[in-house]
Amino acid sequence: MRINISSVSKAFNGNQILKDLNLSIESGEFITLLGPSGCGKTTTLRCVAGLESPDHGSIAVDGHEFVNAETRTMVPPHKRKVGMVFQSYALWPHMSVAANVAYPLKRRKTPAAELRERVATSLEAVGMGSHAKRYPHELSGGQQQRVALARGLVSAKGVMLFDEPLSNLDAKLRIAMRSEIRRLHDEFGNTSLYVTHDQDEALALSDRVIIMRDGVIEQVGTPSEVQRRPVSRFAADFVGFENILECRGITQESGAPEATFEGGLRTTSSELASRTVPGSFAAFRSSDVVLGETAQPGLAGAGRIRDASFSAEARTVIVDLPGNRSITVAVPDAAINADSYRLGGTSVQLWVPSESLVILDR
Amino acid sequence: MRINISSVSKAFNGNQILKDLNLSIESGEFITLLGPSGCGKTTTLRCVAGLESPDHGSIAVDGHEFVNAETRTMVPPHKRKVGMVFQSYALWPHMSVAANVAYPLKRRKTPAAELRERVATSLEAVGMGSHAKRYPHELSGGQQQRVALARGLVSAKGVMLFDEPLSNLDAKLRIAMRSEIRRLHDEFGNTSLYVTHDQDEALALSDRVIIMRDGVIEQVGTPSEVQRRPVSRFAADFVGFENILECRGITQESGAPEATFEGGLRTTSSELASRTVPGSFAAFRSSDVVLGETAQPGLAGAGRIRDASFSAEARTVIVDLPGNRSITVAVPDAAINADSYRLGGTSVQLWVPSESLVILDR
Amino acid sequence: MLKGWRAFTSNPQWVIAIVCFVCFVGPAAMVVQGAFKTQMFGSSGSYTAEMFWEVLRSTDTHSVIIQTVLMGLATIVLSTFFALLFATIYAKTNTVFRQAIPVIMFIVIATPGLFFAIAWGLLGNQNVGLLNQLMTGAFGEAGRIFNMESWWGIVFVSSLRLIALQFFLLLGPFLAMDRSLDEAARLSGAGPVRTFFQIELPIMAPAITGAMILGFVLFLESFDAPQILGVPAGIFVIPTEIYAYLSNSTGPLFAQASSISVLLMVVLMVLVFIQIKVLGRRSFVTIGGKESRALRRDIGPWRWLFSALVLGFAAVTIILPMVQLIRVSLSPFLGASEGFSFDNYEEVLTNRRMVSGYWNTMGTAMLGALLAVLAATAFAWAARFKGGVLSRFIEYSQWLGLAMPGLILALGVLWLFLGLPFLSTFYGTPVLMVFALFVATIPLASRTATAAMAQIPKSLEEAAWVSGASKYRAIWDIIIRLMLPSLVSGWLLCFVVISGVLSIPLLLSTAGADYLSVQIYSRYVEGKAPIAAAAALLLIASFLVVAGIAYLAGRLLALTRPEQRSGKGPGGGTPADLQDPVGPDPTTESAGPAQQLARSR
Amino acid sequence: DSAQGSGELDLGPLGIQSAQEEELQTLYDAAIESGDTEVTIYAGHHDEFLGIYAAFEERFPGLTVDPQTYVGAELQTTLEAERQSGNHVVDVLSNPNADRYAEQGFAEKYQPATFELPAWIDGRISEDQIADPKGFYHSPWALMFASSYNTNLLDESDLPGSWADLAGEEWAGKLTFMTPSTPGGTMTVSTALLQAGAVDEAWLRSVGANAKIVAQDQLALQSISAGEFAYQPLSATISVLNAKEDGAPVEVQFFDENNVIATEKWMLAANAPSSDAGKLLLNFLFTAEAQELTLESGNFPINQHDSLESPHGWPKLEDAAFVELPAQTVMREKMTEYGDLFKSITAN
Ligand SMILES: Nc1ncnc2c1ncn2[C@@H]1O[C@H](COP(=O)(O)OP(=O)(O)OP(=O)(O)O)[C@@H](O)[C@H]1O
Ligand SMILES: Nc1ncnc2c1ncn2[C@@H]1O[C@H](COP(=O)(O)OP(=O)(O)OP(=O)(O)O)[C@@H](O)[C@H]1O
Ligand SMILES: [Mg+2]
Ligand SMILES: [Mg+2]
Repeated sequence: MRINISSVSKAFNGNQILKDLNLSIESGEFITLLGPSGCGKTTTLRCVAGLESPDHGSIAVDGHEFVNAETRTMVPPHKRKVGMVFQSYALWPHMSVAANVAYPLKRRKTPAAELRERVATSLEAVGMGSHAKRYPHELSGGQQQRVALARGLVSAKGVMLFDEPLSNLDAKLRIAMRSEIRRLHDEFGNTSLYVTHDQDEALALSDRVIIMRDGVIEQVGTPSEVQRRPVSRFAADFVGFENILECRGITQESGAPEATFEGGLRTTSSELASRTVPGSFAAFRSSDVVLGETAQPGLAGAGRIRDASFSAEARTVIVDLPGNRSITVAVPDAAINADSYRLGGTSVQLWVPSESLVILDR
Repeated sequence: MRINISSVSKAFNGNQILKDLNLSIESGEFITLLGPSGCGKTTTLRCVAGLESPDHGSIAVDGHEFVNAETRTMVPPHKRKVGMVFQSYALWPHMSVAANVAYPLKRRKTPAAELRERVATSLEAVGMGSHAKRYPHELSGGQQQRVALARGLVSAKGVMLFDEPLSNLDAKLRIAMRSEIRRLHDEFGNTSLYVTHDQDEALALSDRVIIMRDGVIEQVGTPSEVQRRPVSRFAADFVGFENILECRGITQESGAPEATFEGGLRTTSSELASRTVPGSFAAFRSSDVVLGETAQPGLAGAGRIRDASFSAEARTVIVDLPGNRSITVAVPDAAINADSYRLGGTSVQLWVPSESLVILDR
Repeated sequence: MLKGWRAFTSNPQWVIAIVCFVCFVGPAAMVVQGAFKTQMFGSSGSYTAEMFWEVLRSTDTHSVIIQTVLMGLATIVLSTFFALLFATIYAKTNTVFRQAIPVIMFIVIATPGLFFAIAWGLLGNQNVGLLNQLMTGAFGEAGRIFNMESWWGIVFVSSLRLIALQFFLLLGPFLAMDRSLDEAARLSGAGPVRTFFQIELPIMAPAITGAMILGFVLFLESFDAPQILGVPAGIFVIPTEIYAYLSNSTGPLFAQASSISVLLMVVLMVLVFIQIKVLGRRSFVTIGGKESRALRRDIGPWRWLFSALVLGFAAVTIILPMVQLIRVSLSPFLGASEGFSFDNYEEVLTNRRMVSGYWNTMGTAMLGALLAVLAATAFAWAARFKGGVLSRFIEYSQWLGLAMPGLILALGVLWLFLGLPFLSTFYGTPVLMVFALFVATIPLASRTATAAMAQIPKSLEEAAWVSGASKYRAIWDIIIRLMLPSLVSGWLLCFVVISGVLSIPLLLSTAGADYLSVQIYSRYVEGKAPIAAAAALLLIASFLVVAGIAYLAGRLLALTRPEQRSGKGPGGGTPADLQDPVGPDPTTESAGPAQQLARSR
Repeated sequence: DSAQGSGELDLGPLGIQSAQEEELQTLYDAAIESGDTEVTIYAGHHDEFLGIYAAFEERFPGLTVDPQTYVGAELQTTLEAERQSGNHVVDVLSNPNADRYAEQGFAEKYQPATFELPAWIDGRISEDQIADPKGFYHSPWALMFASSYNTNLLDESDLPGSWADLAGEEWAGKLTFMTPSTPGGTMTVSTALLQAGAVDEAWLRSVGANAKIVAQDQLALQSISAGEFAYQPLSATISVLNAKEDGAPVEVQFFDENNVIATEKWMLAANAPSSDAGKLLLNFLFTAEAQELTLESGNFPINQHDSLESPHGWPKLEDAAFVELPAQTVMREKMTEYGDLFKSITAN
């Protein structure tokens, strides 16, 4: 089912939470919403589910208008056939685990035999098969979350909404659940909208990732696009580009153009310099910084190691650059090279290869 | 403050949840509890806080007995001076964000001026400074969690308990919060008991990590010990050793002893073989498997690549070994070598260096 | 136009608001009009504020109002305190006799106010009162200290019944509170007492303030205790004043009585307004809904004190007055000290009008209570469906019914029905009485329903919607189920209250349909108090039977649950065992005699 | 069962003339014919009339009585509501303030054929207390207020000789009565005595100071029966007789003079649904049969049949000593006038 969100706005108590949000999701797509806490992810899901009605704009699924603030159309949630896993679980305390999961199936008039079977298999899938008769308050946090997930999954019918469904699970379980979620998504041909804070999860699951910021969409792209080619400083920072430096000027001194960045870093290739203008930014991950000298295309510079933040476990080094800037560098193998960087004050040369650099306009 | 948990047992409805738990925590230590969902982590914290009373055993802090099931001693929670961040947040709905955070300070008779300041700084620290006047129901999930964290942190006084305090936060925020948590821990000289599902978090924060399983402690150790030297298959599996193979026998064919493992893997060093007995296990991470031949000490074998599970994003390959076993191999750089492994059926040689192997007895 | 209509139909609040308007604003508006009209009925007569000003300016009114307000405050402070105390003892402690509390409260509510006042008048009688006899027995003449016919006597007796009522209103929220809220406070360094006052009480602020307002207004209209105990002491309060206006020797002064009622409405509105302001935009839902288990604490030696308190309360509210009432019912005449027999019971049971009155009462009360509880649920649901003016209106218009003392309310309803041509045909049918009873009981039903609903996180309902349940289906499957214990107890409360209501049936019951409270009352005024007492006791007994059936039903329901969660681990008996296994629906587990009785120990 | 009703009635025991008998027969036939056979009566109390209703039902087979208790505000409201809705229920009204209800159009003019205005009332009872000059209501009997006392606490010799005695100090703490500030026997008696000059304000205050004033006459009677107080002035006779019959140690006392009476006014309601049966009942009230039952219950027929005598040994009304009963309008006026006085007595 194709979801079309157009110019949706929503305010709470006068605070604009969603700001003219536009998004269209292809049928069968698995979309993940990423974004800092409080940026409006849950609110977006709730608008699609019909639990919140937008102040402006409209949402259509397969051309059928779910809600349109202008014409005041509003299809009630239960007619939208949308499945949802709530951030707060929202398990019904008066129903056993099995009854919680069976409920959406009952509402969708599943025959008794099929119902029993689907409840059993979905509880099995989340590893809660042996707890079917318990009540929610007798479960641990992660167990409750898994029941909420099972309930959401069985109600899948067209559109599925997931609000951080795995946040309270351990790594192994999370990975197992991920593939279950994706499997069901593919099996039923659902269109899924997924909120998570775990970028691995986003990458592993989604066809496209959306980065939100303060109620607007910052970037839309495939997981690797988003991961490798952020479009803005915000997006770069959010997906883990620890170092973002502003371009201070372009010089032509040595014939070829050369761009200078904060902290005194300079381009070593004219191709790179030509893509840069003063005021644009270069972003790169700490793991892509190489300590040492080089002549290869990229950014090169020098600095002094600040030792304070180098702890036994961490593999990151902070390098102070001229002009009160510093960058973070991941030392390839802490076990081997660690000692040489242990002492602060050591001067180092560093460079970032061209292909690891992202030049950003904003 | 030294925490001493000795022989604590706890059952719910006849299900034994904590089974003779023994643990002693040094003053000023930061301990993380790791373990699968439902293994009793929350229950352990609750016993320390005095919210649950053990059926057996005792808990003492600095020699002062908090609870002793045998003598029926029980210090009420508010006299324990324990701070806690709840998995379910437990924000007071009738108090504003600021009031929620101020409450523990008030109870500890903080002077008004200091109180105001500490509330402000701790809200600032969790990035909620601008929302101080809101009520909990007007916050997003992550924001609620941050308020809960701020409240827990200001109440720090001796013992701090954290129950998955960062599960609903995004990566950047989580890292920022981590260092805040550790900073306060060090600043106040607290003893902290921390539950998380995020192993990075556990490694980054803790002095020691405890792996729990079904109400018993499986392993206690420093983060790197736990990470590199799990003591059991369960622990190894839990910390991410994807491959665990059982030793099938020791042969002396070529003079030096040689151990054979499931899937036909063999030791290439007698030192390694001497540490192995039939029925023990070799565990190794997928990232430590090297494809190709070698003569270096370690485990060596051969198999056939199963292509099915090789997806665009993932860098892992599954290799089928003889005897219906398979192992997971992380291909060092997917971008470069991926294609050669894309097709299933390719036969490969593989080996695991000795130092990456863990030999387990159980 | 079409758009407007759609918005209208898609928002159930409109329909509910209209219902509220007709049911609550309608009669109230009639009463307001009545205060300014010279002719009570018909189109004749003119409007004037003369009577209203007369009432307002009368120094009598002033002193009576001051007297009433002081007395009301004292009563409400006393009753709220004890109601909270008993609710706490019941919900939060392991006091031995705590299971008895709901039963005691239930009986107190079931005892007709008239007899309660008479019994207390006798018990605390300065000359012959049992209490004073006991005291003089122990301390000589100096021990003759009780005098119910006094300011404090009225406060005391009035508060006893309110304690019981408020107890039930507060119990639901108490039991439903998410215990982690409590725990968080304990870990913040607050002791149990402080936690109670700073966390638990404030979270229950809507329930408590609601119960206080309800109690205050009920005091403002309760007539029996101030009349019977106040007259000998020369104490006059608003209820007796209204009565005086209505029973004026030159004919009832409806306008004046209505004027006082209008004043009452103003007072009530002010109180409700203050409540809104005080509660502000806080939420009182125990948010998150991730975890919620009620915590029952070991209170150590305190539990002996509390047990003693429960016993004392039982003695004061049930044993003493019941002994008195039973004594009267066995007497040949009021004040007899010998010749006791069961003749009066026989008389009641063989009297055609008593028996038919009994069945009429039962039928009406059961149906009326059901209607009230269902409507209150619908109102509470609609009010939270969407915020805004409509929701406020729905929530607060229900209070209006409370601002009118029974007789005035009945009048308002009459005026309303007679004033509208298409409604006047209903006069003489049971419709009017059911309508008036409905309006009168809604505030009570509403307190239970609203408090229970406030505990249900909205997300539970939303989860049902996205599971494919329609709004109404979700009400049934989630809301009603979760509120069921509260609804049953609300129903029982309303049932008992309707059974005892006198003024409305007195005025509105249709000819030929006898009503037990009317029968009892007329026996009493005709000088057959013993027979009246016997009838009242039989009524109370049948309430207990109904509650007992509810109890059994609750037990059966509990048995048919797939799983019994009351099993204890091998370590049972250690301090851990304090955490009483609560029902399967802890978020809303709630008030109610039946439900309370059903929880065996 | 109307079929069983028609036919010849046995009207002998009524002690009426044949013309009256004929009238009654006509009314009866009409009632049976119309099928409206139930007489609904609104009165403040029915207790002492139940015997009369039963006799009526027996005398006129097929007719039934439905007594409903309504006074004051409830009566007023119900009547208004019935009129406005056109849904009429009441057939017969009985109320001390019948004139007021008649004035408002709730009654229909009707003089029972059996009614006769006695000559002796002249100067003793205002005529309008017995027959409405406008023709609406008529009074078949009067009730006489008496005092009551506890026979265990007081001997006949201890009893007060007159109203005046009660103000004496020896009665301090021995008296109890219902507050005169709300309508009831006490209010009526106090007003009658005061307006006739039999007692004065000071007397009332002294008696008030001697007494415990309670909210209801039932409570006063209870105190007397239980022996808490010895003497209850200003009470309704009927209740005392009832209690005595039930075994209470109480007795009625009339004074030699200045007793107080009140008449019971009955009338036909306007638009009575069972008009004929209602008229028949009104006629019945004035017959010898009804008077006998009246005497038995302790009331005093206005026009007592010569053949009848009070079973309690009390004199005929015309021979009794009571203060003059003025017009009801006068009584009402005085009640209002003394209102504050009554209240102040209660409040001290
Ligand atoms: N009140 C209760 N009644 C019955 N069983 C309970 C109760 N509370 C917890 N349990 C069970 O005890 C076990 C341990 O629960 P606990 O909350 O300690 O787990 P946890 O390790 O914190 O798990 P998670 O990571 O999922 O939060 C779980 O299996 C849970 O089902
Ligand atoms: N009922 C409400 N009243 C006022 N503000 C609200 C309300 N609900 C949400 N908000 C605000 O709207 C913003 C977006 O909330 P939303 O729940 O969509 O965030 P989110 O992206 O899901 O965040 P998180 O990752 O923390 O769950 C937040 O800043 C929040 O404070
Ligand atoms: Mg969210
Ligand atoms: Mg947990």
